[in-house]
Amino acid sequence: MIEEMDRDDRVFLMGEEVGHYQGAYKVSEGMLEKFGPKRVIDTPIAEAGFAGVGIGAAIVGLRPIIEFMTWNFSAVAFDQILNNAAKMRQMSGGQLECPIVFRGPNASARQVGSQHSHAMEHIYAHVPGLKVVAPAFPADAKGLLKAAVRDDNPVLVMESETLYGFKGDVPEGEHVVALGKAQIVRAGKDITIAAYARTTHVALEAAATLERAGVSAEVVDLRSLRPLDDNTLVASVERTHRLVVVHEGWPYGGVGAEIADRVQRLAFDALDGPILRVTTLDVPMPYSAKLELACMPQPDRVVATVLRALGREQS
Amino acid sequence: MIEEMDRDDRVFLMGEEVGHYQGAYKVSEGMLEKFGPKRVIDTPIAEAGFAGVGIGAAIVGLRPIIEFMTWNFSAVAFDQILNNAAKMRQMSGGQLECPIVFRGPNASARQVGSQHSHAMEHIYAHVPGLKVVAPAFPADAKGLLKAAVRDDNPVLVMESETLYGFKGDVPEGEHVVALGKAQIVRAGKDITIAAYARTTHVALEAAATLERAGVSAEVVDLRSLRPLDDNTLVASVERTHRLVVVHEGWPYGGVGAEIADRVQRLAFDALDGPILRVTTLDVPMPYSAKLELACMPQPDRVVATVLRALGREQS
Amino acid sequence: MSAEKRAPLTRAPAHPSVQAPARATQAPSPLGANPELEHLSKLYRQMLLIRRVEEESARGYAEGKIGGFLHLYIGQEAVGVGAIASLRPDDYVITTYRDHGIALAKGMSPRALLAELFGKVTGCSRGLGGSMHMFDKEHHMLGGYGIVGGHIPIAAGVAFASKYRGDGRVTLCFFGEGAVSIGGFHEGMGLAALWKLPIVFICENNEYAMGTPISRSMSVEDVSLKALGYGMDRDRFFADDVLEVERRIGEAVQRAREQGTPTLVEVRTYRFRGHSMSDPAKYRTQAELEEHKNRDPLARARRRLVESGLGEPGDPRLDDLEKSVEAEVADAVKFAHESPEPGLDVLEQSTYSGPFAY
Amino acid sequence: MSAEKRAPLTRAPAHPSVQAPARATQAPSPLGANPELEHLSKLYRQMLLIRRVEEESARGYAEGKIGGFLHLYIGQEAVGVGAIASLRPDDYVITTYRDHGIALAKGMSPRALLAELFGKVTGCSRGLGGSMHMFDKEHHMLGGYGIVGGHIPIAAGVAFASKYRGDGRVTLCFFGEGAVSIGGFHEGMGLAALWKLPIVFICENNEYAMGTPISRSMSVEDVSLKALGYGMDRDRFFADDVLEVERRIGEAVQRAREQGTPTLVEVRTYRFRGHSMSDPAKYRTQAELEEHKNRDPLARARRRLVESGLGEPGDPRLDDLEKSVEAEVADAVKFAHESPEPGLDVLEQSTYSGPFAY
Ligand SMILES: Cc1ncc(C[n+]2csc(CCOP(=O)(O)OP(=O)(O)O)c2C)c(N)n1
Ligand SMILES: Cc1ncc(C[n+]2csc(CCOP(=O)(O)OP(=O)(O)O)c2C)c(N)n1
Ligand SMILES: [Mg+2]
Ligand SMILES: [Mg+2]
Repeated sequence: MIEEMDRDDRVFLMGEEVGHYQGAYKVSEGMLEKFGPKRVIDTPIAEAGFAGVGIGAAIVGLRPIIEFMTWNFSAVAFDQILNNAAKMRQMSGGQLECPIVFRGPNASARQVGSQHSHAMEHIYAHVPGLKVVAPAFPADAKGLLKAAVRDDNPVLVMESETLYGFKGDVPEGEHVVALGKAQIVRAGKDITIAAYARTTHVALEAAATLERAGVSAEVVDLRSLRPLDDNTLVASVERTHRLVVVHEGWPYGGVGAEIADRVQRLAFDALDGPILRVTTLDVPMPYSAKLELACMPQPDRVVATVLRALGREQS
Repeated sequence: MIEEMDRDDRVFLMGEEVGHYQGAYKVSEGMLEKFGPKRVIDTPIAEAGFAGVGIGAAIVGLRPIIEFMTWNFSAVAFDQILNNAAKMRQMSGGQLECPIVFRGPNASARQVGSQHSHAMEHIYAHVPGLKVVAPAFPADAKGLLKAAVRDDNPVLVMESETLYGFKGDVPEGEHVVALGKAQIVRAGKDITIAAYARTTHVALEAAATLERAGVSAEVVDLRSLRPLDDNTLVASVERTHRLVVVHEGWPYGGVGAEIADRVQRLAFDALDGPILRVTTLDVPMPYSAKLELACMPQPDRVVATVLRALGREQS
Repeated sequence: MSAEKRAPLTRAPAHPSVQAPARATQAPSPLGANPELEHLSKLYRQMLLIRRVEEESARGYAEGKIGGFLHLYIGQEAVGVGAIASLRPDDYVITTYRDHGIALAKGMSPRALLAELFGKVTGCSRGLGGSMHMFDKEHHMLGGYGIVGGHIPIAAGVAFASKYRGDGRVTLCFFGEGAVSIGGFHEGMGLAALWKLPIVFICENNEYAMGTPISRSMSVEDVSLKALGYGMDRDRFFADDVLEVERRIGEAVQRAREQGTPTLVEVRTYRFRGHSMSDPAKYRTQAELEEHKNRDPLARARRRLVESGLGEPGDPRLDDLEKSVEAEVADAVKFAHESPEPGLDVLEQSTYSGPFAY
Repeated sequence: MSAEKRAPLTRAPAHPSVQAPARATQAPSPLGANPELEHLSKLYRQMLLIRRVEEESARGYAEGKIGGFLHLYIGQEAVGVGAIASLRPDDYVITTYRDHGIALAKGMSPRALLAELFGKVTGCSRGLGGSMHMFDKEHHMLGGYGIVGGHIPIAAGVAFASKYRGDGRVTLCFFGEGAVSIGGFHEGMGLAALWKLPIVFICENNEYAMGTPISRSMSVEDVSLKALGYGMDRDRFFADDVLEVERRIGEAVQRAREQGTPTLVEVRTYRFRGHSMSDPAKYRTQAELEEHKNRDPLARARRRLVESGLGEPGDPRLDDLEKSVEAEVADAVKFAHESPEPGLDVLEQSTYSGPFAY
């Protein structure tokens, strides 16, 4: 963010507690000091209002980064994103662009209960006019954010609160990751596991366990959900002939169902068995630590599902 | 509605223009006169506000019917539905019920443009805690609404503005259609077409055309989207071995993707070819009549897709 | 600021004929040396143009050439024309679905407007937007919006950008009195007041939101009272006289431009037609309607011109002006009629800038 | 009204021991005949109970027994206790995530509360809700809510139901000053004012919304000014004295009950801890905090009791009261500690009434 704001003075950051408080999760630490209150703007609690302000600023040529303290709170700004950000270009017949980034932590965040644990990508990826990305690694978080800021469309960046503490190599300077490209983060030949954000790490952990059980799993980290890189997915499934999709969020509809739909359609003959999914259980997220863990996709559930997909049911 | 309000004085109707104006689409004609302003309540333009009022009334024992003038406008009330209606029972550990009906016309309504043509069922069916129904026939509209009013959960009734003019037999009096049961509205043996709401009629029209081309298509009218009657669907696909899903709304995720996911999973071996879908094109709805028609699922697109699913590509 | 200057990636150049020759008739004033009269006649011409375009829209709708919703501005012309008259050309305007009059007042050509209504590719939004979405980037008309209240925070954002850049522009944000109840109004007002943004919020109080009179939608009768809760300046008056509208809004615009503070202005007006073409407006009496028609700001402006000598027998000036409006409207209708429909190719292009994302 | 009376279909009967024996100690008054003193001591006891429960919550959090967010009510006790003291037992209360104190004041047992925080099935919401969602149907405590402003329209709906049924109940709706900027506040206030609902909106202005002081979130300093735009009654005062809170809120409650009209009351208070347990509260000075601690309403109430003679050497009444609170808290902690966790079976049951819908 800092680099992009250095590069382009049309870029500014706006959201609750992004300035004086240094970000609710310290993501914007030091930015107020560096850029001043003109470009790092604390807002009142009015998500629909400041999302709309961002859209308004974007259509006259600025490039706002709007932070939702968490994506849960975007629900009160849903109309702004659905009806204005996504449709500005279309309603104006291509006259106006809406180059805006919405970002913030998404999905579960440890025992914060049902109103604060939403995986909102399933809602937003549905909407044409938007792009949605969900990085799993620090380098991608940087590279995708840079690409998002430079994109002329509204881009939603779904970060994982539970990954803010995750450390990894981050290339210095000009590291831009094109939107819409998945990456194979582990090669394998028996089955493909598709995942993104936090669940990429769950999938990798499961793949390591599976290896010990003699199963070679390929892990595809989608990174971008809309556009969705079905080429990489299909190519992988054509090699492995099986697919398990792992994501946070409820099973009905959403990104996982879309992947199942596409892959069975684009690689029907390559599939040796049904596509299976590991998702958050289909209930509002419970507070209890024990129940929350049981609801969320965990490596052991992925392992069991992979074995089931391979017809090697565990007893 | 009138019968249910006669039967149970906890039931009331609230929304924009439901009273003095007799409903924006005349759905509530005469109701103000019959029940008075206490039970037929005109609201200001404040969807989040009156959706919340309905939820508040429901948790202390009333049974509100909240009308959105169209489902498009529920986007500003999204948070109320997602975070409060759907989670009230869970947040309170089962202490509070939220017996509320949200209803209104949904999806395309002829040239009303991109902000007014949303198929919102794809968003709401994703959410556990909600039920979602979408009748195609007047009798079901009545029967499902009655069941919705009597249900102790939040039920979302997606009506089709373009079907308000559709005439059909409506049983008198106590006609309740259980939520969660699909119906086969046309038997066939070569392929299953799953549809709901307006697209049921599109599917029937396509099936009639297909019959002339020697294809026997079975049409399943889902009626209820959450719960989704996958038993009926799977049983049909086990007979026909092919499936085409037809719905309004965008393709990414949503109800159609969910159906593809379930059927490939539950009936993998029965499928002789990939499940195909006919949806609204993946763009905001255009105003132009010509383009709108091209975007929406039409019988000819269904016919072509069925032929493709059967490997009988048209030239 | 390059996004402002750069043409959108995939947008074809505007249809060359969209700027009609008729626009030229507006330039040479028929009124000679009296600047006040000249000014009034200019505003009268704009109001008349709106009135006539709206009548043609109604006709197009009746003939099935226009579909969807159609919310006419007839009766309210003095609000948009008077308010926009107080602006500089590079100031911004944004409004609701009742946007035809405001778009015309801000400079949109009747050709682009009617072509849009007719669903043609030469329309301002290439036939994709229709009645509710009149956008004209060149004239800084930032559109009509269909979700009540949704554009109010956007308007605050436009004003925010002006403050951010220090470009000295003012934003006018129009909405109906029905919008005052919704959250978007509150949040937009709140942020504009907190951040001291150069914006004027213009509530066009036409007494009804569809069939709902203000007494059934608000607990106070005076909309401008809402400003108190935000510590915002306010004003409230009738829109009978377009010059008065210009003057009063002008004060708020000046405050926005010079002190950078927002104002809420309630302008009381009336729509002579139903909410949209499908509304028979049974909720009001004929007498009420007649009373308001007697106060028609268009007729009032015309009377004033006539009284000032323009209508003297043998003086062709008013007649010429009205004929030029007729000609401009006729040209626009013909243009809209003859223009081609958009092709399927516009759909994906207009959804994303750059490659499509699915 | 059957949904009110009927037990939820799939809810197991409350754990038999959730109503602790310790509750009984509250009944026999230790103060004999002086009704005013007795009343104050009752309120003091409630405030002390809240303070102590909150301290135990903080400890449970530090020990890792409580997860997620934890927003303490320490410093604000006089608001909830005073306000709820002015209610009848069947009146309704609804609030935000900062809900522990309010739930206790409304009658929730410390056992049910602490067990909820500890994620146990004996908690008020069976361990599903956690700190932010304290619901107690029996005591008409309609919950704590996590989305700022989201519960305000719900509160209006509860009051709507009272009006609909004519049950004579009043609803108290608590929220922070940070909530005043969001649409839900505006829509809830607007509907309550328009429909004249029996409700009191209590803004607990504790000067900060997380790290944001009111000067950076609102364009006016006096929150109660917001009432003007709705034509609503208003009040504004400091919560130093719990009896004063009771009296002032009592006036609004009476107005709601008798005239059926809403009031916006701004109660000025302060939280001694950070926003939640993860907030070091660097945005305020130690001096500011100390100044407010010197005004601690709990200490003030105690002083008053002592001055009234309760603390005399040899008079065991105050001591007994405080000991009974300690005992009640210790019992609740033990209960929470020893209670079982919920099983997976509660998940589906608590999502839908009746069969699961997927
Ligand atoms: C959020 C939302 N709710 C409902 C509608 C439907 N609707 C369109 S216009 C309108 C009335 C608006 O009245 P007002 O604001 O007074 O403007 P006017 O039409 O009188 O110009 C309504 C209810 C909408 N477009 N958006
Ligand atoms: C819509 C929404 N946006 C943001 C948040 C995150 N958040 C939780 S509490 C809070 C501050 C609220 O402050 P205030 O209303 O003053 O209440 P207090 O915490 O001081 O009691 C914020 C920003 C939220 N819960 N909901
Ligand atoms: Mg109006
Ligand atoms: Mg506060």
